[in-house]
Amino acid sequence: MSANPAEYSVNEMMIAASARQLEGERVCFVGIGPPNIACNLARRTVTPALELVYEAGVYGADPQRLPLSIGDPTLVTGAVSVTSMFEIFSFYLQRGLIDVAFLGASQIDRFGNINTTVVGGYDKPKVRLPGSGGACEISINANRVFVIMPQTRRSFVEEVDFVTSPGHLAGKRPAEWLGGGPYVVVTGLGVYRFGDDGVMYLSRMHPGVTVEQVQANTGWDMRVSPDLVATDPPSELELNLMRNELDPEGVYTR
Amino acid sequence: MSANPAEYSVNEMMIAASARQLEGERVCFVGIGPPNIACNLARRTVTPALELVYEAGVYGADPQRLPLSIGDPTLVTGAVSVTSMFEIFSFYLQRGLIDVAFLGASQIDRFGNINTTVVGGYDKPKVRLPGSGGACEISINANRVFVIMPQTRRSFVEEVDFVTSPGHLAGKRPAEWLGGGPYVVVTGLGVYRFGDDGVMYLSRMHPGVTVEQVQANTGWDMRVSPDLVATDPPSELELNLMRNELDPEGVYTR
Amino acid sequence: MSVGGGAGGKVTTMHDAVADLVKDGDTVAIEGFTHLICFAAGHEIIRQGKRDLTLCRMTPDVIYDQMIAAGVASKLVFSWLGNPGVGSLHAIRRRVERSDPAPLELEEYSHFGMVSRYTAGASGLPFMPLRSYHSSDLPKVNPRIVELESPYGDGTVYAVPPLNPDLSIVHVQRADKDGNCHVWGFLGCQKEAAFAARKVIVVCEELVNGRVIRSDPNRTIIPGLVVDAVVAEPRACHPSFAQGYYDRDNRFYVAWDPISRDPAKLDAWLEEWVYGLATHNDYLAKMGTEAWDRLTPEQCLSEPVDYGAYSPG
Amino acid sequence: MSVGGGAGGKVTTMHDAVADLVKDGDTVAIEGFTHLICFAAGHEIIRQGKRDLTLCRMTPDVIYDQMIAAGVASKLVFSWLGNPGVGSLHAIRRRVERSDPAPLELEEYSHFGMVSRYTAGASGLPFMPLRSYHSSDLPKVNPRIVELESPYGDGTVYAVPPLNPDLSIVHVQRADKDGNCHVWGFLGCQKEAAFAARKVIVVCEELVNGRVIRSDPNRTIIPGLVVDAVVAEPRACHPSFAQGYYDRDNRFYVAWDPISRDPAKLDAWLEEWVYGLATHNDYLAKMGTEAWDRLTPEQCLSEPVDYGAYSPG
Repeated sequence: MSANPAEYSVNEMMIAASARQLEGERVCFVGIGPPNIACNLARRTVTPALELVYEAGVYGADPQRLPLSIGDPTLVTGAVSVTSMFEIFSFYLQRGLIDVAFLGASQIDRFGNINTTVVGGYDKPKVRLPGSGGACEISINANRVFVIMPQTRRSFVEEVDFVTSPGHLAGKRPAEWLGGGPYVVVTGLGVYRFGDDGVMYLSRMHPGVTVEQVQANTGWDMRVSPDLVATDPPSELELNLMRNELDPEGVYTR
Repeated sequence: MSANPAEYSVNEMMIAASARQLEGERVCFVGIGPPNIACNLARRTVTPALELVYEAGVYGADPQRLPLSIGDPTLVTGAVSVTSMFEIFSFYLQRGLIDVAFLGASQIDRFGNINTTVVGGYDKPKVRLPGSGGACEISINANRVFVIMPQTRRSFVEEVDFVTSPGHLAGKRPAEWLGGGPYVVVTGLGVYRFGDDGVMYLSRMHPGVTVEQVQANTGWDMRVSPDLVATDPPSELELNLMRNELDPEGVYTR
Repeated sequence: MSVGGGAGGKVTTMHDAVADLVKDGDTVAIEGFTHLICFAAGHEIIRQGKRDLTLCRMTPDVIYDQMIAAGVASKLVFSWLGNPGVGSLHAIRRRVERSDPAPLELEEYSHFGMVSRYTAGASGLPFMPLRSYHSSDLPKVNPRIVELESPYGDGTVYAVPPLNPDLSIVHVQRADKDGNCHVWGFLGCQKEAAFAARKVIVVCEELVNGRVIRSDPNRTIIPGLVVDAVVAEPRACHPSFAQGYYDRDNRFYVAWDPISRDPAKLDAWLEEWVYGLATHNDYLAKMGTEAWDRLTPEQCLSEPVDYGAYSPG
Repeated sequence: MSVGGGAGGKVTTMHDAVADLVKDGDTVAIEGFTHLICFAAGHEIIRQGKRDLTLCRMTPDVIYDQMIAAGVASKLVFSWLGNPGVGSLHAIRRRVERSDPAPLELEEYSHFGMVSRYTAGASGLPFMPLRSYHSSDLPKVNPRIVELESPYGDGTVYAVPPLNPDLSIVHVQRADKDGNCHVWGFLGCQKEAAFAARKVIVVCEELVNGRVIRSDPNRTIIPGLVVDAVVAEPRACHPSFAQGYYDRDNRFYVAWDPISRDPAKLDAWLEEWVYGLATHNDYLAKMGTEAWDRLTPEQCLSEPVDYGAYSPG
């Protein structure tokens, strides 16, 4: 089916905006879910040379279908290299070879500290979330961290319930850490970056969204860039790729 | 050619005696030179099920010719497993999977401390020897260490010039070390073992050798077992294997 | 007792391997990162009513949701808890969030921490250093994750302790009767989990002649030296996958979600698919063949390499 | 300058790769444990008159005896010094024992220490712990080997620091134009040396289409990501060997001993076989074909594995 670019979902906007952030990047550590779609969309649009790294052990994947998970056999067949997880974390991530890594988040604070462990207390959680997976070490070692997540007052919080993956802490990362930390956050409302003091600000706003709407969906007083610009809506090409190739069943995009 | 067991060299006696020590052993870390011949001789005589491990990265070698070095391609083709050197040292040796390891030595003292680094001082040595290779970690981690070396007053010394590979130190190894240390030493004169106090004693003497000859070739007062027995000379089978199959050019055996 | 050496090697049945090598109270790892997860072994552990196990896995998957629902475990050591690509493991969440029907102790790491633990265990090391955990709350809730100064004065790293399971169960594509294994595709931490364990059960898609293994020694991930029992059980990973043999059955993962949410449905599922069947062959017979048509990939062979024959000159 | 990306990938000549990537004063590792030792690269470094290098290798072999005799190095980092199966490396010994014709600084480890150093370097770690060196004199003469308490109070281990060469040169059997490499047989520390280095030259027996590499991704030891230049130079390891391609030329190793003992003979050998030739092709032409009949093994192919084609359902 051919897409009508006037009609698209919040998730389609979020994923298209994420994919565009990958322009000019080379080596990308891909997470499960929306990051997976965004990276594969970027390879078909802004960054054909993007090398995909999956924590399951793959460098240079060439998937012939959208991988259902980060451990899909289509990521193996035809890849450049498949190795042990220990080597992916040691020789690629910890060695500093990852330019950008995509993370999801259940909660994030203004410094980009991320919680994917629990809502509530750790010992008797209200909601037990999946935990770190590779996110903790990715957030410390990847050169730049991109976060992609839905935005509500329950996800953009004054203080996260648990720091699974450290961001800019309370404004400054120790120099000895390999990676630069969170660089951009993409939600259904806009695109956020971080100031020199490690605090998040609204950099781009998606079509039809207002600053008031952003504030209403943020648990702190969100800074707004004086150069705030509008995101372009998803293009017909982007929508066609998402709808027909990358997520035909609409699991992540609708 | 068929061997006359009445005629054999000192080295043939030493290697045959070493091979017999491997009876009942399972996993053997093989060193270069005479150990290599002794282990391959043991596989053809007393211990057909002996699994050969080579530091070059091989487990379960099935060499179709005598390996010229510990890095011969005949050790690879048909082996059970070939992996990186880091894994051989980490997952096999340091994990405690090596039953017995053969080491050579340029100097040894009564406690089985071994020098393969220098004769003379380290900074301006009289003779610069090869150094540790894997011997230092082998001596610490293998369950039992077998030493095979020529015996003279210059090799069996009161004090080694440099401790490359620790034996029983001055009589006692720390309990935290994985391996049991030197277990047997085989030379051209006899077979030595170690007492509970970590001191070497003469356990077997090769045919034609006298205790006086042993003392004359030892730089300390060698203890002699009250149960001293004579080594059987090399058998016709052992000699045939060494001369026709394992070292036809006699590099190590003549 | 049928495990051990001998002319038939270490080949045995899943029933006997689990009966002989899984003891109540053991620490057990069934590894395989999305790939080669041996569901059939988990089902056999459930069937034999093992209890009080400490279960280790980087990614407790649907199989651990089933095992924990069936009451075999009192503790879980892990790094990511979920039904990948689908959502939550609800039986595990009930035990963690509401102690329903009983508490479940958690010992939690990140992925790199878990693979480092297996690697330390496989390497005989007292700890493995890694660059992770700085300013994370994970060390606060897991005192086994400790900060460590570099001895060269160039900053701190974190350490994790070795993980040495009493038993690791690893699925592989090819094994010979002695337990020498070829694995390809995602390697996960199969090798590290095997070397780290005190006992190892290998389950294979195909039992092959040792000559096949020895034709490509660089492909041998696990040597028989560390293996105690070999079980030939094709398709034992369903709904997980075996590269080149079958695909992940994603429909099963999606279908598990509503079952897992409802304890009554989950019990009925266990009754129908585990307790009510004697072996994995029965499971396959009950499944029928339709799914396998859908799940079996076209062939895509590797280029061979030449090792060369090096015989007497 | 011909190294780098582009349509031809990173393919260049040995001359250009060495001219562009080896700087006087660099720390350079030519690795390969008995197997895949790139003699041709060492010869090109000699020909170009590089100076003051710190040479790293687990086992300084005949190639390092030649390079050190030719005066390219002021320091050697190593773990076993010898002509394997034959005896000593006499040019190196003259410099160490008698500073003849100049001193040579040594930095000495054991094999496990050296592979651990490369592994720490490849892993971005400040140190690697290992169980070695207890009560050995090696830490006394090398202060970089330090004792370290386990943070779990269960004893001490030793640590070695990372080794990150300015340049690693690794020989492989197959590479594509982007530097993705298949290696089989002894792996040595080729992978670790490549990931640890700031720059990497890959020399290959065969330059293959990327499809060959991608047909067997588990065989890819080094990804092009860490490779700066690819040189297609068959038989560049002579007298070392390349599994499946050619055997070790043991006669050469034996013949080297009297040459190495006599500085005049050694100089004449360098003149005849290195300075007097422009390229490795000239070396092969001068060698003639007789040796290769003797050194070329019969074929012995690996069994292929099936990765499966996983396309849209």
